[in-house]
Amino acid sequence: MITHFFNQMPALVVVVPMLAAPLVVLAHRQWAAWLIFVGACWAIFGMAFLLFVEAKIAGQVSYAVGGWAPPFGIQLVIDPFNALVLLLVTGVAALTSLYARASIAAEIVAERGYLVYALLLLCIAGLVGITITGDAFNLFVFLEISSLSSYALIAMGPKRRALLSAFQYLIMGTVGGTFLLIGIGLVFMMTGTLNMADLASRLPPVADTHTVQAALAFIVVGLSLKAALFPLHVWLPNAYTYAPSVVSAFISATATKVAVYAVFRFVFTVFGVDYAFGTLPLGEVLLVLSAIAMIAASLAAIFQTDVKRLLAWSSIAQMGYIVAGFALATPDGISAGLVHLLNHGLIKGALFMAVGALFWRLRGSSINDLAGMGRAMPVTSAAFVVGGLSLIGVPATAGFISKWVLLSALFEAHRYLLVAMLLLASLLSIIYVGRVIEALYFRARPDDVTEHAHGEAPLGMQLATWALIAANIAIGLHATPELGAAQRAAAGLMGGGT
Amino acid sequence: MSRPPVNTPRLLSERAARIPAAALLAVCLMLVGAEFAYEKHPYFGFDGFFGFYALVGFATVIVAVLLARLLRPMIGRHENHYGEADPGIAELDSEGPTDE
Amino acid sequence: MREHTVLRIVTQLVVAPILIFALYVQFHGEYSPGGGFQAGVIFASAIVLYGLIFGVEAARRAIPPTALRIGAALGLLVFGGTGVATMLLGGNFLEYDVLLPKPEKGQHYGLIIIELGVGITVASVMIAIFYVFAGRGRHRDEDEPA
Amino acid sequence: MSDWLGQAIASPALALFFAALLVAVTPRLLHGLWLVGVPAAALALLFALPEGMHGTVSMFGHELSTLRVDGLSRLWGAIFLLSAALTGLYGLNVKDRLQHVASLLYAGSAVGAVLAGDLVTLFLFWEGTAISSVFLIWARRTVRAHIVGVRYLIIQVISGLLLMVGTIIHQRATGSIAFNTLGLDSAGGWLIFLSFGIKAGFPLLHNWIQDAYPEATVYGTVVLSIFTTKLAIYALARGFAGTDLLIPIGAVMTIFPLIFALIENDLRRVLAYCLNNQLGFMVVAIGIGTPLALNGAAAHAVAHILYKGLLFMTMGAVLYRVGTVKASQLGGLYRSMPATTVFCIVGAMASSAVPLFSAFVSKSMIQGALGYEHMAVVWVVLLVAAGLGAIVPGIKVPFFAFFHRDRGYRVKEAPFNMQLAMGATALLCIAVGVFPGALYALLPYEATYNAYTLSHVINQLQLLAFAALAFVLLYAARLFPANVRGLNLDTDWAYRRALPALVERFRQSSVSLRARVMHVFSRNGSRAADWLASAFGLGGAMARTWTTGVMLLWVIVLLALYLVIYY
Repeated sequence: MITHFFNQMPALVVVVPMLAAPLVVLAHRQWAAWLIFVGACWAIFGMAFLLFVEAKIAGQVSYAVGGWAPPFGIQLVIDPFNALVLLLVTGVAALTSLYARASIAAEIVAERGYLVYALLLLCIAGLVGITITGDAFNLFVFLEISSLSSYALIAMGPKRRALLSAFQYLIMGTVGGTFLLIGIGLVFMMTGTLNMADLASRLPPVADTHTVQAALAFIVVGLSLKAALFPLHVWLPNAYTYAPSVVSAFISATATKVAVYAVFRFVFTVFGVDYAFGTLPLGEVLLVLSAIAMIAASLAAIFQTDVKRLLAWSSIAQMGYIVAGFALATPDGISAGLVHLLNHGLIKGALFMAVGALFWRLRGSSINDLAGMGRAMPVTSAAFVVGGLSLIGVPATAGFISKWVLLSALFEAHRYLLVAMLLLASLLSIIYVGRVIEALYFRARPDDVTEHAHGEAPLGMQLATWALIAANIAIGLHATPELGAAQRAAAGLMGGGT
Repeated sequence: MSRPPVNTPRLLSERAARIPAAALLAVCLMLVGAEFAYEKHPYFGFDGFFGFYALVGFATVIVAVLLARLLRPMIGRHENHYGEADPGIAELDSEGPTDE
Repeated sequence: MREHTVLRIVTQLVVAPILIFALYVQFHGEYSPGGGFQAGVIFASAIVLYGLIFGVEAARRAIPPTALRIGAALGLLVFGGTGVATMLLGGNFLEYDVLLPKPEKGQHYGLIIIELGVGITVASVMIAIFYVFAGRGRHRDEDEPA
Repeated sequence: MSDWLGQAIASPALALFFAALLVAVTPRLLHGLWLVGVPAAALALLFALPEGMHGTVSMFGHELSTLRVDGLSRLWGAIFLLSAALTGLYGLNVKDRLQHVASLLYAGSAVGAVLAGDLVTLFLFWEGTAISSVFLIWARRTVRAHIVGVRYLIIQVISGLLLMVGTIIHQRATGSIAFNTLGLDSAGGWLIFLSFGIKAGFPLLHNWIQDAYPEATVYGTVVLSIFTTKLAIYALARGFAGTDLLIPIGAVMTIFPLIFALIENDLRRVLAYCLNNQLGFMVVAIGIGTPLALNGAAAHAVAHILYKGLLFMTMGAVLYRVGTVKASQLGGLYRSMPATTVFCIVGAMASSAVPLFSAFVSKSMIQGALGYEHMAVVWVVLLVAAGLGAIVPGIKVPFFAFFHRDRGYRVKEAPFNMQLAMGATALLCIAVGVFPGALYALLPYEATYNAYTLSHVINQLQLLAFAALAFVLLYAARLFPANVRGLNLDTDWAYRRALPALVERFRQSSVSLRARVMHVFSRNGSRAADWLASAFGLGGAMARTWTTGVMLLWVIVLLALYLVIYY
């Protein structure tokens, strides 16, 4: 029975949140919905951890849905690469579940609370599905599940602008999804298969055709849109700004990361490094775009007056770091990209959670609203400071590890211009993080605010925020396991094949 | 902290300042006199000339101060030149006496 | 639409056959063109038609939004539950062979059950969307799935 | 028994970090214990540590040695810890917890950096000093302090980034991250040199010192004056001892800040310029690189930390009581703050290298080293700098603050803990001058030097007395630069004025260029052109919300780009 359970885990990781969603809808009451949510999230986190270990030992875990053998049926695959992403998604989901109760109670009309939980569960199921599926079309389906639920989640934001932002995201997301579908359709037309491993072996003979080249273009553009890669980032600031806090925190930590994962899953596993980066100049294009993203988005972040928006712009810049790492297509580069993918998920999740806690207290997230909150909410503000330092890349935080390995990889590839860009971007990050810290600690509280400006956020929110911060510091102090895992993943990807 | 509008002369009073000034002069004379009374250990030769150290000390200050006087009009600016003074502090500018 | 007698009479005549047709499509799905998704849409179209002619209020009385919420959830549960059942019986997710002693029978029933789940969910969501759009600005039911 | 002494956990730096944590969470009553007691205990710990490389930890693929104890690092660690205790005492009356936490973290990082056995550890703590120290500036809580703080932080972090990049290059070139003599024969070495140079206040890279230090809090400036620059001196001594380039650099540093100091009005800024000039002496000594010179650099660093700290303490006390340290506003304070006056004079005499005070024994070592190496030009330059140093800060600071013209301030004497700290520091300044043997015993190389020869003492007195005489004559003739309110341009003009102006010019020209391009488009009057114009039009470039149409346009552009490149 136990072995059977272990064998079924790849499917369960998707199925549990998927089934928990209707249960939440049936349960309807807020506290019951929350309990189911917490249970489901921690269950999949536990399973993800077991899968991670299993993938580390066995190299790869494969699962055939419906018992159909891989090329014909849908296959779920967990290898060292996506096991890490899976761990990130489920881990952030688990912490989000602790955070959600108070945050949702404060920001969403009580009767609709259960819907947020249901949609979050669907979104989680979709993201987990994208991460572990070994089937190209199936990936599209999961992408749509996660996207549709996130449109609805963003639309539930407390301000009226949330609706417009969600609508824009919906249009952009749909375009991205369609492009992905077109791309998948094209490769299916050329090879007659949808299984990624199978595709990888069948594509080389037809790789010289324009159809396959166009397919790669469509897939990369479609998924880049989801990953908010410059210049396809424009939906992101509004979406993150106006979404409910818990949604911002969860989506910022996971959704774009999973999309980046998907881009490079296609590029490395399906099309192959030699094809995408050797025959075609995809690497150059991505490097240029990511360099622009680092600088332009950091500059934009400096001029924001809303902290959530500021963080959103910084996310776009950080996506540049991640993509730059992957686009080097060297083992060091890929592992650096992957490390920053994980670390940035932890950093941004923590920062959005801290801002969410401040929002919970202040009902606002502009920098001016935050003035003097260092005294009123010391624990939350301290979390923001540590998270901010990690974002800058100060030693003893996860951000520093990312910066270090990225710089090392860039040096190894002799990309000195990108080194300069990255250093400049990290200087710019000091300015925008510094603005928030200055407001928190070195400005006086406005006099007219009196009653509701004191006291910390609820325990659940603090716990979740500090858990992510602790993860940041832990990685900063002892990065060897993470780096080892990333190097294994990179070696697996460069070796080719799933 | 209080600041009554007193306007005592510079350096206590000119008369009181004469005592330390005279003392300094006396010390200087004594040190010149000492030139005859000790064995020199010059590193280079030129530093063994009579009154070398005294001359350097004296000339340095004269030259440097004159140089600084030249420099000031070139680089001196209003206190809020960069516009960074805090409101309230910037307004202090007009009041308050300066020397001479 | 109260004055359009023809429309009202025709609708009364047509709604029931549409519903039956939906069920036909639903249960023949596994070996002829059709299936849960199409059946759900056809089923919903009957309710939409009813709502258009007799008013959304009448439709809401016939199928209350709470029922839709439960229906949508239940449909998904049926689908996923089948998968879980196959797991519990020792197979992989959605490996119907293990449902019944004979693999072919298992396949057969498994498909029917999950199609039923899909049908229920699709029909519920379609009707719910219709309610939301039709009821916009006029009526706000706290219970409607947005 | 003392197995733990070789472990990373036994680091004095960690002790200070722990003290910072304690200050953050315990009631104020206990702060004195952590602020003064812990640094003192850490000092004992430092001397308990056996010599050699300890504290090996593994971090992201590097084997780091966090505790290197030898003559050089022990001396620097000791003076850092001692001054941490003294500044802790000085700051006891400060109610702001944040400043205490920041200063302990800052001191801990500096000690950690000094004890670092490899470049990665050095970099980690190097960044730590940058981040923690900026809070001492921000803690003044004025708009100006915030701007200055950001500027300071950026320059500090640039230094850190250079060190990081240099370390990566160095490691790729040599395969080692050990922090020993680096030399200037590789790109990595140059970057690291530049990084150290920024923090050591090399000419043209120096201005952050004068910009930031006078803007910190009373307590903060004292703390700031101790660590960052002397850490850089240590790093230079460790990595670039005997690099000839340092001699001209240091020689320039000894003179030109003093000219600025002569006409500066803010007395804390005067001290900051003089700090820069004293760093020049140490840089020259490191450039010479002989054992005597390095001993001189180390001894001068110790003496300098003490007397400069003392001078900043007295000016801090003045600022605390009077509310300003502008020479044009001050005068006659000796009536109300007699003790502070005495301490200030002691600091001034120590800094002017009067015999029996601390700098006399250290500066003459450097001069002696130059003499033995027959570097006549630099020797004269340093002699001139020493003569000028007798005027600023030697006379200018105490004279204009405490004597000169009575401005009528009737304030209280400095708080008791400040007096205690100043008194202890003043005593140390004299003790080092009177009993140099104790300091010599700690120096990294064996010291047989004797500063108190008759000719030395007389020559030094001649230099100082005649410099003072020149001052008196100039003052009587009203030729000494008057104290007027205002600021003086320095290299910071480049990034405070020129750079922003350049960026603004660039922005304007690009805007006008864009307007011209748009004009060409819109003359066509076609719908598409209008659409383009509205999409790319003025009004906030990146940051404003884009319409869905523009977003889609970008999607199409990018797809087209990919396809064009691929075909």
